[in-house]
Amino acid sequence: MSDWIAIGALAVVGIGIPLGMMGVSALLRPSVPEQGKRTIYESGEVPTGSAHIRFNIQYYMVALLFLVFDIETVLLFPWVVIYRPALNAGVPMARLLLPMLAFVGILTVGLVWAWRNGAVEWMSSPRAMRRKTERNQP
Amino acid sequence: MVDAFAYVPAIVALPFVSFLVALAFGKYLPKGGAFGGIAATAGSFLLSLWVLATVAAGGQHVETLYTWVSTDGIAGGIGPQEIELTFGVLIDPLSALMLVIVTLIAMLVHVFSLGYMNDEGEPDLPRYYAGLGLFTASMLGFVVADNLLMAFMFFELVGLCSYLLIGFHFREPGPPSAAKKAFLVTRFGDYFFLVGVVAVFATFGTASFAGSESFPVLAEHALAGEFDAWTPFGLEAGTWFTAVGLLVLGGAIGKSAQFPLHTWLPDAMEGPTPVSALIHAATMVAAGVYLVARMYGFYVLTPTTMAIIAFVGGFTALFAATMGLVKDELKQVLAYSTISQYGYMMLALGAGGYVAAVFHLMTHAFFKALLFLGAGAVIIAMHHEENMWEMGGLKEKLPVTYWTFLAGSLALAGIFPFAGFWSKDEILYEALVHGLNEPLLLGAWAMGLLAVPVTAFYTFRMVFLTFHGEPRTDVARDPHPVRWNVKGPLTVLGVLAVVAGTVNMVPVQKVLGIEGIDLLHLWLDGHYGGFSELTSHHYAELGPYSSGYIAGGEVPTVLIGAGVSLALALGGLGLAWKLYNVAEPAEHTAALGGVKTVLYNNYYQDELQVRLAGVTAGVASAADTFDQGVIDGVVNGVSSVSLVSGDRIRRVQTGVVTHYAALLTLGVTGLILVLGVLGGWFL
Amino acid sequence: MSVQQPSTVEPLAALPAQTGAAPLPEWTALGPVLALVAAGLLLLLWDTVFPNRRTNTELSVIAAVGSLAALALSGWYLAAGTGRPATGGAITLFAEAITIDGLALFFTAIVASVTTLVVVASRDYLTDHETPGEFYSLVVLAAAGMALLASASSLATIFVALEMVSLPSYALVAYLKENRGSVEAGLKYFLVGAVSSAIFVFGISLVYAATGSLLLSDVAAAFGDLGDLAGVAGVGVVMMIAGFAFKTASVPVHFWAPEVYEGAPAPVSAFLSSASKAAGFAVAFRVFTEAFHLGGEVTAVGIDWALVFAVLAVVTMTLGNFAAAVQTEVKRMLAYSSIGHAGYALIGLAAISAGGSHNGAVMGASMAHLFVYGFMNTGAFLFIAMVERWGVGRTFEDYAGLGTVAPMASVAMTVFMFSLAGLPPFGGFFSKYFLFAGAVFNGFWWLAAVGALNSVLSLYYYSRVVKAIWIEDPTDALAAVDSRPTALYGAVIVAAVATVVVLPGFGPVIETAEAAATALFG
Amino acid sequence: MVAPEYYLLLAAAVFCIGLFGVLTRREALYFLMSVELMLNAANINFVAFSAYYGDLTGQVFSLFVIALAAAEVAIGIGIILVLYRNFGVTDVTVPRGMRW
Repeated sequence: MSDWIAIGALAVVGIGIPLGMMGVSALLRPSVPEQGKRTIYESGEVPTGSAHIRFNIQYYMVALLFLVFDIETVLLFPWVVIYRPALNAGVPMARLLLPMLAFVGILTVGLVWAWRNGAVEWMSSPRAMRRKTERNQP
Repeated sequence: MVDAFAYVPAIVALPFVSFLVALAFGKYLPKGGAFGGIAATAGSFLLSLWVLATVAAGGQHVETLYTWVSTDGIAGGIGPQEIELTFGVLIDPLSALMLVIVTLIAMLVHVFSLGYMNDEGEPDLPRYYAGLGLFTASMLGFVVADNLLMAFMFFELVGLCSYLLIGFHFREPGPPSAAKKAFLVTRFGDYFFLVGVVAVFATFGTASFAGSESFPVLAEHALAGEFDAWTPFGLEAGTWFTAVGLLVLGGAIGKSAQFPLHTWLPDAMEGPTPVSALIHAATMVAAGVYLVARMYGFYVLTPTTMAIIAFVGGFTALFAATMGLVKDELKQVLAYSTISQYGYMMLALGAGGYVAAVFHLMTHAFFKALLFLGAGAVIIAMHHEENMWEMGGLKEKLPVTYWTFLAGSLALAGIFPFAGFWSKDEILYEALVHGLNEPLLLGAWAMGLLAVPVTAFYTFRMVFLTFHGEPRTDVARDPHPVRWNVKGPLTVLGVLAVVAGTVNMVPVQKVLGIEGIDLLHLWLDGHYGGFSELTSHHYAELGPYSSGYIAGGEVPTVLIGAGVSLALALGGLGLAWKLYNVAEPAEHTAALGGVKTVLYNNYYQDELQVRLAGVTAGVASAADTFDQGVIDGVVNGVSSVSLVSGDRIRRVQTGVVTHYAALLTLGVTGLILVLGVLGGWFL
Repeated sequence: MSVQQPSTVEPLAALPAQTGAAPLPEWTALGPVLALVAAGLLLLLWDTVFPNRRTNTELSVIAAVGSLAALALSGWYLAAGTGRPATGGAITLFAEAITIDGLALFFTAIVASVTTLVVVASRDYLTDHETPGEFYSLVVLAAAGMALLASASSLATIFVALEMVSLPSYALVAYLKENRGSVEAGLKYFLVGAVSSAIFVFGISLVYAATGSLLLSDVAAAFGDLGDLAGVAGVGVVMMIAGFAFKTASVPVHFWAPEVYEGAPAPVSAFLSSASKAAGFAVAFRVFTEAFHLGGEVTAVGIDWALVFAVLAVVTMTLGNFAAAVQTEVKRMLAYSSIGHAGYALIGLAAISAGGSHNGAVMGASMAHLFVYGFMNTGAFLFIAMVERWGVGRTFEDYAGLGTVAPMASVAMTVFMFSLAGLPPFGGFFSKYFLFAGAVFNGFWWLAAVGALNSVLSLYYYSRVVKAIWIEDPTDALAAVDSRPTALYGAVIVAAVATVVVLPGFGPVIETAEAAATALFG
Repeated sequence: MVAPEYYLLLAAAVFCIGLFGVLTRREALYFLMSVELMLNAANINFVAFSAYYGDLTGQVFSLFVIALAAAEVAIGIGIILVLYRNFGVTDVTVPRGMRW
């Protein structure tokens, strides 16, 4: 159980310190509520509009493509771990590389398809286009 | 020499081809494909006659045509041993006789339909003739089936066809619901049948009707301890066979419209009248009785089943007959009489009178087809009016119809020497001699006997109201004439209704001692040809009954039995004569209750009549109430309970996905908790 | 992640070419899966090369060729006896993560045939659609996942394959992006699917915690003696049942099914309710027989799982049939009927008794039922696809008189309905008959009885469709029936023919299925 | 060495928190996050018992689960996107056009 005492102590300290600091400062500080303190900090600018805005869908597409590579890395990881020991054990190089290459190849097909179908073309959103044309008109 | 048995599949195939032709090209053919149907059924009829002759010359035939599933060589295959599911044909005296009956009636119905459907300008004739063709083909397939599974499949097809034909006039409100009811009620029975088929396979590993490896023979051996049949829960073989027999009987009761599954049949009158004739005389309703006769070797092994068959049959015979008393419509009366007559056949089968049942099946096929076609002719003449109170006096206008209808009615009522007398008398005789040692059977006999005068009464009430007296409406005064295609079939059947009884004049033989005039007995006993395990004396040996006689011997018993039933039938006829064979039958009856100042004797008679009428009407209407209220109530109740609970169940599906997540969680949690407690996981 | 073990493999007698000169290498046993994967990638490549093609005929042909190749391969292997005990037993690949045996090949054949029908029919359903390329590749890749699911014999491969099926399915259901029904269905499918796959993988983790292995054979060995961890393993098994129930649309995870089948594009509904369901059953059959001792003498973690499945089967079929009886829309009725049929198929897991002599027969009958169901249900949904394409309407009333304007397809639909109801002349009767008979022989009378009663009820709502099509009078809406989509028609007719041809051809089907199932219990 | 029961408890706790989120959140994204919690509860088990049994399969499988979870989220967000386009909300209880 001694392990648990250490973990418990760590937890107590970890929770205690921030609580303590907040408590102490609450006791010491003067309380002057003011509207300006409640506004969102926007580098000194007066904030306009809502924080909830719609992002262009392109961000989402890029994030999704990122995910492809993300998954690729995660799934290659076990392969990397086993690569060296297997090589030392005398497994032929081709046999080791082939599964990985097949895997990356499949991913590449998907990526190329997405690319070709316009997933990474940074098209302006209709809204941005409208704003642009509005601005250009006198 | 050309072998008739090689053409047995063609008997089934010909009507099927006419079905296909009518379906595909009926629109382009004259008369909507009627001639194709007539030609096909005539061809089948001729082939059947040839088969009959071949059997008479000492032939019999069983052949497997096609094996569609064989579990040969699979480990853990279905059943106690290897099973083959096959199609095949079995021709023995019974099926050969039935083939002739079915094809004859089907042919006549096709001809009659020319008059009933074509001449009346009905629409959708190709559909009608296609249905008739398929119906006939299914029934013929059922008749020649050499195993229970094949029989079941054609049995189902027969049910399907009846659905299509009863609902022929689907644009009116009545027929579709009648068709649905017929289909559902018979299917209810069929599900028992299906389970029974499975059970037969499970028990014997085969479902063939004939041969040393057939299931009736195996059952016989199993009861003798020579064959080890599989039974569930370690039941006794006899008990289990009773259960299996009752399951299969479920199908027969549904199709043959026996109590309590008879309710579909009166409604089925919504179909075109020739279809009613076909259904009642030769095909669908006959299928149930034929099924029991076909596997009779199995039923005779289990006394309980026999007793139940007999009792259900006797009860149905009486019950349906009383309901026939109060019907106003021509076809309704005939419908109840059909139920009643099939009750007689069941009674005969249950009483060990195998030959008597087949005999009555045959004579009934002739005279009931005759009556229905006669009713059809009347309906044509009356411009599709079916209420008997609107008729009257048709005797002079429709002589052919009248005389043939009268012959059929006499046969139905069991009046000497018409066909129905001989067969009904033999049934009652068998029930009596076997029933003297079996109280239950005696009860069934008593009900059958009581039904005799009732039958005669309602039959002749029908005849008198329709044909005698003065015409009660303008239509009845000037009926529509009927043509050769109506008269022809009526004449053929009329002759048969008169003479068909002569094939089996057992009472004459017994009383006068003339040997060899009980042709049907000899026929079904394999005297000419057939399988030894499918003969009537083999059944009699297996059967549970012994014969007893009254008044000191066989001959007096025969005479007394025949005399009593004839007297009762004549009594019923006479009562009908008294009440309805007058110019204005309705007024006459009404006057009886109101007149106070009449002579003592008359008063006494009338009082009795009114009271009798009141009592029987009460019984009849009570039976009718039971019929409509309880049986239909149960059927409707079950379906509405299903629908209501279905509605409750679907309300769970709220469309809100988080509810689904919650229910899913609840379900899995519930499973974990229940199984955890059961499996002791949390200890 | 499977680096192939340096093979110390037995002689490859089990592969088809044994009769020929040189046996095929062992990896070719995965041929059907590989054919589907290759077709999927080829579809993507085709779409890459011609991204703006307006016609989808080529795509449809590629997909159909791929799935037909998979069907042919699996059929060939089945005929040659690959993976049967008689020819050297099941072939295992990738350190036993994949097993090719009769079961795998049988279900691969089901999936491949359904996929073929669906991709052919989609040619007309998706005509004038903007981006059909992704539709076809998703269908074919999902089919590859299903085939893999049928062959997976490690919990890891099972989960991966399950997700390979699920993820494309979510996208396929929501494929009609402008259609609110399709989107709603996609959302519901996704949310319920995500939750149940999380439950499923948690179940796997608990089984792993109790046994220390993900391979089914090792799990089976460890289940013999679990000690204190029996409870953990038991909860894990129940959670895995939830995962299977999701794939097969059985109680208690059936809630998604009505909405999804109703809202999804009809070919997708056909695909999910036939192929996806079959694949779910394939893996459930394998996992419970190979890992959890279903039908064995040892009862894993103190529970007779067959009884659990029996209860689920009864509830599933009753619920599905009762709810189907009160529907007003044909597609939703079929959706509920699909739940009902999941209940029938569950009998294959339920009517199993320890050491029962007919275990193989029951499970084989269930497999055969799924086979027949693959054709009749796909056909029925494709008929609905055709009606949707005509724009006739969705309710029973809208179907009135269709028989007058589209007789061929209506005959086919009649065949499907009667076969689904289990009427004798059609394939559905035989499979149901064998299923109930097997249950009876294994001592599960009551299960067969409930099944039979449900079949009676089902006849009611199936015949409503037939009645509407043939008997009721046509309405004006039928004016919309203006075209004869060839491919869709063809697929419907082929499915109908298959449903009928199963009648004489039922022998080989049931024999193959029973042999495959018996091998599992062997 | 921490006893394995505690891992089971921790995993169960995380799983239940995720499940709670699934049952109470109506916002689609929260729903997704809750599902992620449930998946990761499984990962805790895999990793912990992988170490306990000295068997690498569990750890590798947890990587697979993570990857699949990522793929699931990708699909999920796509569906939520079309949900927003069609219904104008991301509340999962709003679409209920089909029921009963």
